[in-house]
Amino acid sequence: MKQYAYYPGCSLESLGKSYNSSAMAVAGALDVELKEIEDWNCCGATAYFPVDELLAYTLTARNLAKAEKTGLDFVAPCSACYKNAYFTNSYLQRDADLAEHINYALEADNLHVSGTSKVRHLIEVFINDVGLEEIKNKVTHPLKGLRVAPYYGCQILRPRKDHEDVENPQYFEGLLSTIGAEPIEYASKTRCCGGSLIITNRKAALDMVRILLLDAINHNADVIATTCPMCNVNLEVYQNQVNREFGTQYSIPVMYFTQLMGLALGIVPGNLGIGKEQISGASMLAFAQNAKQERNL
Amino acid sequence: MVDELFFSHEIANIMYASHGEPITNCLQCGTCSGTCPAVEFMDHTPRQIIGMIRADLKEEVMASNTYWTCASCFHCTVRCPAEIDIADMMYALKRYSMWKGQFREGLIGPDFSEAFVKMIVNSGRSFEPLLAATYLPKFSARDIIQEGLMATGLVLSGKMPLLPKKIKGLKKFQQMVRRIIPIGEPS
Amino acid sequence: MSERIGVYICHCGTNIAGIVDVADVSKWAGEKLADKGVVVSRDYKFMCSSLGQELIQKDIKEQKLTRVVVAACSPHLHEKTFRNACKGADLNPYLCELVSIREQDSWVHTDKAAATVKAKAIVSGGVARVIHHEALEPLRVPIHPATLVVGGGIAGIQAALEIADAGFRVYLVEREPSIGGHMAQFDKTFPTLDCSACILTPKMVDVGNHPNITLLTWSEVQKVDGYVGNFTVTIKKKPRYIKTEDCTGCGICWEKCPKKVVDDIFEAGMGKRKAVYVPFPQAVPKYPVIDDVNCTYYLKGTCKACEKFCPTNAIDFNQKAEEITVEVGNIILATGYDLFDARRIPHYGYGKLANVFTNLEFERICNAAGPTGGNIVLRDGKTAPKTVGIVHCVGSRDKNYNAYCSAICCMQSLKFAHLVRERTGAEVYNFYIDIRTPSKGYEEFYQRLLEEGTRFVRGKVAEVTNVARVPEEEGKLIIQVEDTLIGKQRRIPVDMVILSSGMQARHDSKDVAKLFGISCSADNWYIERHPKLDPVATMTDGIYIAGCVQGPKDIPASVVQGAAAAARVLGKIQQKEIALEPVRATINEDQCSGCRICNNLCPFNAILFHEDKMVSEVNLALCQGCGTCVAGCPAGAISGTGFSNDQILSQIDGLLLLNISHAAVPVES
Amino acid sequence: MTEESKPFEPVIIGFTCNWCSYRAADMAGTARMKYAPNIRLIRLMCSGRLDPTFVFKAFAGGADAVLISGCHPGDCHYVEQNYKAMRRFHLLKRVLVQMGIEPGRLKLLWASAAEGAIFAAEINKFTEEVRALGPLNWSQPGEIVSTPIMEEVTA
Repeated sequence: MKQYAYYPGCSLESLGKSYNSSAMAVAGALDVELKEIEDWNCCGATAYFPVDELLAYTLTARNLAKAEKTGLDFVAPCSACYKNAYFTNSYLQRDADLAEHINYALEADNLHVSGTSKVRHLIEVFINDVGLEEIKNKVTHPLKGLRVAPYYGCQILRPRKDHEDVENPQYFEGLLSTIGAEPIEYASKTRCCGGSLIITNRKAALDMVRILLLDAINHNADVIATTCPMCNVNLEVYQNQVNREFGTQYSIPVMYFTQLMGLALGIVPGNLGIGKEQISGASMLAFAQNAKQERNL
Repeated sequence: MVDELFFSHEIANIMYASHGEPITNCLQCGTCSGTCPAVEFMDHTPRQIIGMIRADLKEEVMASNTYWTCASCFHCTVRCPAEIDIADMMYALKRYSMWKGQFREGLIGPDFSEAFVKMIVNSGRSFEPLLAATYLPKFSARDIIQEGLMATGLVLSGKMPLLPKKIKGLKKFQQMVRRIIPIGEPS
Repeated sequence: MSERIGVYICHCGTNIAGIVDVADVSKWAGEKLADKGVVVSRDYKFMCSSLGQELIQKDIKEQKLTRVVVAACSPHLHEKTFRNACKGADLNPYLCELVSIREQDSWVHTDKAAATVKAKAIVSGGVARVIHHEALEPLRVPIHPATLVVGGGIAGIQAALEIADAGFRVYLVEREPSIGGHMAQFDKTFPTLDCSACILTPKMVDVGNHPNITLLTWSEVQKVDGYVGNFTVTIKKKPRYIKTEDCTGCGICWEKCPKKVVDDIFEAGMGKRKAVYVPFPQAVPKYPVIDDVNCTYYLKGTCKACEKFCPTNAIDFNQKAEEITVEVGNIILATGYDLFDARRIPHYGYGKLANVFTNLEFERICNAAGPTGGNIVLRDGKTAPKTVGIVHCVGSRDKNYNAYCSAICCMQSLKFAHLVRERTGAEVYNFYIDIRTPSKGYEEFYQRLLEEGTRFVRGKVAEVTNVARVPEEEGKLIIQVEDTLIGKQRRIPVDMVILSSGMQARHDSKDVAKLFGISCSADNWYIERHPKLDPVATMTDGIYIAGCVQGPKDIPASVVQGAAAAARVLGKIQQKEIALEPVRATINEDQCSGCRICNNLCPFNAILFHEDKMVSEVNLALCQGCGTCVAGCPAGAISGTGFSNDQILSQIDGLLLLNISHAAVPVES
Repeated sequence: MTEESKPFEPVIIGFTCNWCSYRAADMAGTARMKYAPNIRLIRLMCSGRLDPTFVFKAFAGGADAVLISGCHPGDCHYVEQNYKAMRRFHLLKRVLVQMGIEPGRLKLLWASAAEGAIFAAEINKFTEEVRALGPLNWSQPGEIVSTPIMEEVTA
């Protein structure tokens, strides 16, 4: 069983609950143990940096320090948390001066950080550590014919980490194909959904959501799959407001990639947090059911 | 007497840990602004902001809504042919305006950021409902109603908790924060 | 003290004197180094000027100097100058030492006191070293009069013709089946709009017919041995499967060949060719090549249609690759460039969006002999575009790809805009960062385009997409860009996008550089000996570069370089022999223990072991003077001329004469 | 300014090869890149010419550190002689330790003719490292007894 220091992040305790439950369920099914970091704190998403850069790094460093103690890779399911942790970690390695400042602050909490842990996104753990081959072997309900728009969003890709093609990544598509779904190719998969503006600049954010929905729907997607609670909430919960603002009639389900994986792995929908969405994901269930029936025949 | 720093130098200085090249390298090619998904809602395009910083037009830059309209999607950063971290520059401008208290009236961003940080300093975690107080007063009546309807839906579906969480080691956590910024005695 | 040394400190205007206190250095050397033999020490505004040189010559004669130390610029610049000056005053040129206080001192330091101390140390090192210099005579070797030109594009063609016309043998090696290079693929040349093929093919024919040119197409250089004047080059001739002595180039074979193959090279993937083919009708030589990767006979063992129909029985399916060796005195590399792969910028859509074309594809579309017969149409082969967007700087001026400017794309894009408007009347948008038109007639061409009504949008294109947001965008390609002159993001719907992909070094340029023993810049362009004053020579004697292999340039500049490289080679050939630096290793037989350690250290197999005498000996013709054997000899039996142990150990002593802290000078913090 | 308050200014002898690293230094000059004035260069034809005696001589003569610089592996003008310099470098480091000289006083730097910027930056870095080590003091040989683990073992 592979173990990871798991950093769920605040959103997974509230708006992203179903992401957390589905991540846990899928991890279990894939022999992955996500050991939650003890007494973690908020990483600050995009709202810390406008106030104090050093504080932003320190808050993330506290979580990294706790992960370092365990010697396990730091895994975040939320793209914003992932980006913050990734860069804090790499700056710690690179900038001794910054590390000294941060460690001075961490001392107050009896912690020390050196930037030695590896920071990973949950999807990347499933793809690289578990492996597509292994996942494929465990799929019992392939989501055959389900047209999924893989939505990468921003911070999982950008700023450039060291491994991925930031303009035209393909790993999400690979994962979706593995669980039997049909990933659609659409240009907006790495375009920003405006998540961080939804409170501070509603008009701009809704326009950004609209463009994404439009592109996915024009490509006949049945569902948008996300890798981040911020994107998920933004794309799903605000669809009504988009419709009101722009006179559209969008109603496309938005699911976490872990929820789709869970369905394909035959996990009961209740354990994946399915059924709590604003736009029903019932069609997804139907796909999984059909798959099962085909199998029974 | 100390000469006053050029605004362009100040901004360069506070792009502290940025990966990017200095904004003096900007070619003014407009890739950032051509890429930006929120540019329509900005007073000035990101490229213009760089030009304005280089021209030391401090008042005009501070009064622009551009940097508060940045969604931090970093698309400009990865495409910039001069490898300037433009999104990080926007953060630097936000910080600068917060320190100097110089930003345009009526923006939600500054209050929101401040409230967010306060909340985290007080509890160690973020909690959406508490933040509503910072932005609802600036929303229109229609927006408030919609926000209310949505929140109710979220609570009913069990997605939004009603009570904020606090971390266990809060006291030490706050001592840690105090070593970075002065937040006063623990409440 | 037996030596009488003169020390000369150059001001180089303010280049050195602005940072180093040259008068102080000169005075110090005269006083403090007198015990080393310094009898005269002077500083002068420009030592390299004729007056400066005369100053040294006068001192050599009047002061009876036996050694000269000049502290000025890098020895790579003026070592020869000062050696010649000494020679002019009958002092053996190798008794002169040039030490650098410019590139390695005044130009890289800001602290005047520290730089002055360092200059003193450098001078002291030079003085200590020069005492141990020996009078040497340069090695003289004959120059083979033949020349190898690698690459049959316009630069290589020009170079080959110049040398051949002067009456000397040229071996022209080309990797592809025909010479012509990129220029043969173009439709028109800017700014004159001459037909590219019309001006190029006569030159190609000249090469093919020239009695002094041995044309080796479908061939590659495998190995280069030797040194300037005496290179031995091994060339691999790939099998053509055609007996060229019998082939008349009649074309029946490719007419009859049943196998069609997409032509990725000459037609840039836009057209097809047969499995037996000449790349284009005017190809030189006229003989075809059988593509053994795609030929049905090689795939399935049957077909041989070409053989059946060939009227002269020139097909030979059993032909094998052949290696030939040629002796040449000089080599010109003109291997050209690769086009930047536009797929590396996925957001420009090339490869995904059908009607996004590269510049090379568009050249073929425009070309009357190309796949569309010169009709400017979309990928469907029939629809003429109503609006065309031309994107400048694709992969150039961008640190994510190539940071340099590719030099030709502005003019090429303007040329495209003109051709599109002329032939289709379509609306044309040029998206540029800066318009660069620095050569003769170029700016006038830009003015002409402005008059013609081509639209110019100043801004680097952010993305090309087919995601329509408004009805006008449906079915179009949308170019999203900031129009920087009005400060607004614009989305401009067009039917066709042309990407002006930049130039980059050949994908194998590093390997080729290694083969010929020259160096590449960080961008893999080959480095010239001097960027201003010696642009076609390389650091390796006898190897010259011409055309885009040195960096992006247009046709006129490539022709100029081809001719210039040829002139340099002809100059060498006319000298008949060449003087080589006498930096060589020699073994003292009496000290040699015969351990043979040095034998294996030498990469040039220049050290022979005499079994009879049990001693090793250096073959001076093969020795390149690296000195590794000198350092490796456990008996100290090998000495390195020009870089002897005495010279270097003394220089170390000299350099350490002054310790920065002991000199008690304030230094940079 | 008193003698004590002055920062220690090390003297570094740098051996460069004629084809790559000396030209890198030339390029740093031509581009007017700035670096610490503590280094004094000696030009050899090839880093393979570096006789270990030169390094001992430099330390004996009062140098606080020695830089050995050549073409990148694979780029040697003399095919592969820089590999020989690399072997000597590793051997030298070991010997120096036994003589009581900190291994940090000897540095190997690959620099191509195009890498003026890298050359300048590395000299600055090295100068600071040596400054931190202080003046060479090898009056007590054998003081540094632990032989560092070799970073790489070359054939």
